[in-house]
Amino acid sequence: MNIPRKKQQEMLWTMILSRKFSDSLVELCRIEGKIPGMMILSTGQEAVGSGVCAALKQDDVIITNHRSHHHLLAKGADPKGLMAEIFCKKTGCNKGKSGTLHLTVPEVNAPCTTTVVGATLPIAVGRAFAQQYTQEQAVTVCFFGDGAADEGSFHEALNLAALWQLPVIFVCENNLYAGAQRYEEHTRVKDMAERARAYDMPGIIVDGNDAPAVYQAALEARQRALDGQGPTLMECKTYRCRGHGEQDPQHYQPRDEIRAWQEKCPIPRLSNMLIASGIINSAELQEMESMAESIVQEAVRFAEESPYPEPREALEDVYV
Amino acid sequence: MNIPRKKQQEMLWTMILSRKFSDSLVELCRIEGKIPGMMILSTGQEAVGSGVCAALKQDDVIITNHRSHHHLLAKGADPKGLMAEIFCKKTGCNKGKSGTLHLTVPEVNAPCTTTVVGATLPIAVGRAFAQQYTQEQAVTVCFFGDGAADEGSFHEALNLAALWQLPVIFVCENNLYAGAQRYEEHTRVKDMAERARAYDMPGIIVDGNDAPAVYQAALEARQRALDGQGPTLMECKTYRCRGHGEQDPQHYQPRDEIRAWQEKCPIPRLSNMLIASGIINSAELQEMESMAESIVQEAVRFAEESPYPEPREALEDVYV
Amino acid sequence: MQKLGMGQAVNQALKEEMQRDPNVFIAGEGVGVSIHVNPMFPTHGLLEEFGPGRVKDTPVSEAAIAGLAVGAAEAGLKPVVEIMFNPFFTLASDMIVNHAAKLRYLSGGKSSFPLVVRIKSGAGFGAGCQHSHNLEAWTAHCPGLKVVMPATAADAKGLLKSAIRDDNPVIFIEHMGLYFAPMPVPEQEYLTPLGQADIKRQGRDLTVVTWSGMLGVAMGAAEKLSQEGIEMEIVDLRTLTPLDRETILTSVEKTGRLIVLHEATRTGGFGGEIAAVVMEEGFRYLKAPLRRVTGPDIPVPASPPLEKFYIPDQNDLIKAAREIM
Amino acid sequence: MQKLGMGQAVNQALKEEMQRDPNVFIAGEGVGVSIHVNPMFPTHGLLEEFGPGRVKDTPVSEAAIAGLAVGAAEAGLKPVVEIMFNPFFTLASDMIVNHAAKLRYLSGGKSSFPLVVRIKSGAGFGAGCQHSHNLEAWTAHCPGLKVVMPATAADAKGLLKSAIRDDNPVIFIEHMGLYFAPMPVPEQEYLTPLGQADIKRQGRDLTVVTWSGMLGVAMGAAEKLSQEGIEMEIVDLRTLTPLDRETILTSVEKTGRLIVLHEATRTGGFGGEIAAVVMEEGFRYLKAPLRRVTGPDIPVPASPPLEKFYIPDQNDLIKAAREIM
Ligand SMILES: Cc1ncc(C[n+]2csc(CCOP(=O)(O)OP(=O)(O)O)c2C)c(N)n1
Ligand SMILES: Cc1ncc(C[n+]2csc(CCOP(=O)(O)OP(=O)(O)O)c2C)c(N)n1
Ligand SMILES: [Mg+2]
Ligand SMILES: [Mg+2]
Repeated sequence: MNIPRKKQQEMLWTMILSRKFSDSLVELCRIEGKIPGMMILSTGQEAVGSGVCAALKQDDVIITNHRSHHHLLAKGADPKGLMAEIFCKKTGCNKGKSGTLHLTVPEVNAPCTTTVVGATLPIAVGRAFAQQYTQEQAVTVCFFGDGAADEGSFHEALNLAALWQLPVIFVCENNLYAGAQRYEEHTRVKDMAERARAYDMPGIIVDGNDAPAVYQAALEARQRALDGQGPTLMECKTYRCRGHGEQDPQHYQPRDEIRAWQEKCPIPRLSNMLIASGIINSAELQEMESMAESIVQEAVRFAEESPYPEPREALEDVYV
Repeated sequence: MNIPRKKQQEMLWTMILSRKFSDSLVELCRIEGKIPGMMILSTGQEAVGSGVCAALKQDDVIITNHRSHHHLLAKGADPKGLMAEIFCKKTGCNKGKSGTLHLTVPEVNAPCTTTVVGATLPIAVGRAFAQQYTQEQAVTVCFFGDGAADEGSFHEALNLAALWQLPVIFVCENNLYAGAQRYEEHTRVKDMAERARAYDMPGIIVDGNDAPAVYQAALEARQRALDGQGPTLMECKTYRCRGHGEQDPQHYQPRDEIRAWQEKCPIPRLSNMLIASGIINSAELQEMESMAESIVQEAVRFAEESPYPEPREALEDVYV
Repeated sequence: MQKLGMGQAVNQALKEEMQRDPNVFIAGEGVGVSIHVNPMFPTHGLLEEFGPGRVKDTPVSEAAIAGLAVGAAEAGLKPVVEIMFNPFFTLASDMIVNHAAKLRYLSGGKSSFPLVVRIKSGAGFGAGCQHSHNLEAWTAHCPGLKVVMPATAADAKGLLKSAIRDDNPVIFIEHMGLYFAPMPVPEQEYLTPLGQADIKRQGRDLTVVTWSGMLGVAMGAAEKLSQEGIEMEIVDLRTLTPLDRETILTSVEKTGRLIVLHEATRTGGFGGEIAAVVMEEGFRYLKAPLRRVTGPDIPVPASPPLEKFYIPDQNDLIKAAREIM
Repeated sequence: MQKLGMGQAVNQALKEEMQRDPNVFIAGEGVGVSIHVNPMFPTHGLLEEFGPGRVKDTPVSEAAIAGLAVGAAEAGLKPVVEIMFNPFFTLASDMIVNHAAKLRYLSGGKSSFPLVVRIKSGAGFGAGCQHSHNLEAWTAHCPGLKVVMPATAADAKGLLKSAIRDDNPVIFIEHMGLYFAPMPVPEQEYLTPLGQADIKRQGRDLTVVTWSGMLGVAMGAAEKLSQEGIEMEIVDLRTLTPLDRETILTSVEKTGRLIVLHEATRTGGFGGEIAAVVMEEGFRYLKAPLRRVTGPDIPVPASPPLEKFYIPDQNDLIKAAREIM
């Protein structure tokens, strides 16, 4: 793999930023009345968002789901807008209409986020169809979980995308759990990537904790899509280090399993590699961390100080 | 293949009966005001219904769809009840509530017929679950078309059936068309049977115009199901010799293609074989044909002479 | 003036809009190559004129069809997708109701979804309840959607053109019973605005609010009652949401009496909404109880006498009118 | 008397029915092993008591969950399946609306489908419109289904037990806001019949028809108005279909005034049905215009002040009551 230094640094940076972002929320969401609703974090899965988005250009589109923070930050979303939205504030990227579950950032081409499991897939098909229709040199990435791959919408979307050879990359973030269900409790198929064959589509298995591997696979899938060779199903094997949401005590996730995966954490894995290969030094790593820390702190401050929307703003934005 | 003579005769008989039944409808539905609604026939596909149902016992259940006549007759449904229902008469097997599209015959364990494409699959899963739950020594067969295999319900149903190892046989009757769409216009996968792998389920391709082959495959699938080894996806390759419905001019089906498949007609194929192997003689064949003819004529007479339901009967049968 | 069935009027609207705007495309099951060769059907000939790039036949995959519309609309295209029969809307309903209708709101007004979902509906062709089930009340209960149900070919053309140009998701429900009876349709280009009901017949004694296939029943009954000296005013809603309350209320103010007539089953039908609006805002106008003339609370049966029993007819309406005069 | 949250009452009903009838089983996402360990949730502890043979955790596959119920019910089992949040009903709606509700009719009364679909619903937990969307009006518009929406823990228990024993498909909608406030629930076995509304408060001046989570709002407002000498009668529908018209009409006959209060969005909500029934059959009782107090026609927003704005409260009801007194 011959990945540009800058890309490697970028991946490390967005992973660190994403992790700091999550870590801050772990604390904040436990403070009574601070953050409404559920809190769903992507701790441990950052390599998927960072690796995939590093392979994308600004014009490429991502369609994401309930576990979106790492995708959006890696695609370049403003942490302040996200944080304020998570706090349900008026200054949030969606004016408090969304909250944390459907964070939508059209500014970075993340225009349709949905918390309906499996729903990202047909929408991504439509978004990629538009790219094909207008002959845009861009692709659509669709993020979804292993649980989502059991929804009917997965099937219809992959069939149509393959049939029309649309420029879409289906990224299945297999974190071994769907809610409280372990992977093998919700399907018998060993690898989700296997399902690609049901549509005559390439299916690829990637180590989802290895950002450069994810990047490489996404880059190739993107090129195939741009070359008119259609969609790819990319299964990124990773692990949900925290609960489904922050209120989930994870009683059904074996402690050793969590520990084992924590040891495979994608961030030290990449940072060690980059230090070993001289792409960054440990001072630079520390700087990244403190910069991320201060960006997140600034975002939290911004969110905390921002006002809530006025009640009657609820009536806005229903129709154009 | 070592198929009991009686089974072979039975298959031939139900195919002949089914063909006569269809043929009569080809004429009848063209008479203005005779038969309401669409007329969807299974001409040329009889080996699928006959082969599969010959492998079943009375207690086994079939869940069928809009193209159901050959399934139901092969399962033993009374032609009079069916014909009267097709005529929408009070004496029809469903009192005129259904008409031809959702013919339901609980008496022969065909209790849920649906014309919503793909809907047979989740229902069959439920029916098979009941068999597993009550430890009944019986299986559920689910009939559906190649087009139905693109519906989301296909995917959810096969995944669940495989996960729970339910006693269900998914019979995909691939007749090369879904409405006006040729097979390769609605999916890229070469064989629908391939899709079984997406659920870690056995997927089998059968010549759907070869009744004994269908029988054999269904018998094996049934045994697997009874042995607790779960579901099978059985793709029966056949051909829709007539239009989607009788009003369809088939302008998109090449004439040669139709002709070629007519030559592969499953009925002479089996009857020739049975005559060649001495299992029947041509007198017996002729007798079968004239018996089928008179059964169908009697069914038509019954249907024609039967009254329509009274208007207010529309209000019955909504609730228990 | 040209005479067209509603299917042809829809066809003309689609053609004109596709010629005008290259971003308009259509998709659905059999919208290109179809099992029907009848020119009375709405998408007849479009494949030949616009090619397979803009007339997209899809697999039997309603969720994907609807998702296609959602995603493509966000990108600025103008999808017009078809759901073959109203009951199959269920299969597309997550994409339409949870996504087309809500994603704009969820984005805080940043994304928009200018799509049209055409749905064929209506009883009367002997296919039974899995093909005939009027579900307009479902979509009319979903903020973020507009719901249009034309009753004439001319309205269908003008309303569909407006729907395609609207930047919101529009549900456009066509009664198949109207496909086959030619009706006058203006030749020149015109737009019929969404959200405006149309008084199809003036009358002083009784207001009938109706839409879609039932307009013909209302007009026929009105003629008959007129001979008895009862003059019904017929309000054709055309658009269920946004609802034109003003036209309804003005009419009831004049007549003091209200009948709602729809083909859908009674309980929970959109007739209730009309009743509620009048009872809230026009209570003092009312001289008599409401009557709803609707399909009974049963699935649509297949057998001709049963299906006929299901579909409200002129006699039902006349009987209801006499009851409250 | 024991005090239970509605989730616990549901749990008790499930337990009792599963003990009574081996054909009762439950299925759904997280009904066995759950991300919640809170005993206030309805399926808590059932896996431990009844084992994985009768408490079936399913993949995230709403259509399959509903189909499982349809097929198993036909076979004579008594499935009680769960749809996690009301908006996801869309994904199950083909199986429920086109199949559970219609297949009996299509069979001419030969097959039957004694199933229960439990749906969690209600705004108020900050999750936004893809989790909070009250769609009871959809199912109440579908002949063949019964729709139950309890407002108290005691009713939930008795109604769910009746629903499970009913031989028709029943939609049982639980407001999650009621899971957490303990309410008295009789200890002994009892059944609450479907189709009977319950007068939760007597009053002479004004009838409030409501259901589910809004009962509490109505009762609170009634107390306050009582201090001003206005006595509201509170009719808790409990079952939307079959609708208990008699209880509603008797109440309106007494009071002459009607308010309908529901959390769902206004346009096309089930409030319209109540209005229409009263306007048809109780017109002569009416002394004042109708008021509907409902969610506004918007998706449910996430932000607390916006969500609070969405949910109808005591002030909204009191204001409406004053307007028509
Ligand atoms: C259609 C639908 N059903 C159920 C849910 C509730 N739910 C939210 S996330 C989730 C699990 C999803 O698992 P997976 O797709 O693997 O994503 P992960 O949470 O692991 O990232 C479920 C069941 C939902 N949001 N949408
Ligand atoms: C959900 C749904 N969508 C569309 C239709 C209309 N329709 C009826 S049959 C059919 C084609 C089905 O093709 P296939 O499954 O291959 O069955 P075949 O007719 O070939 O037997 C279609 C699209 C339907 N009945 N249900
Ligand atoms: Mg997962
Ligand atoms: Mg086919």
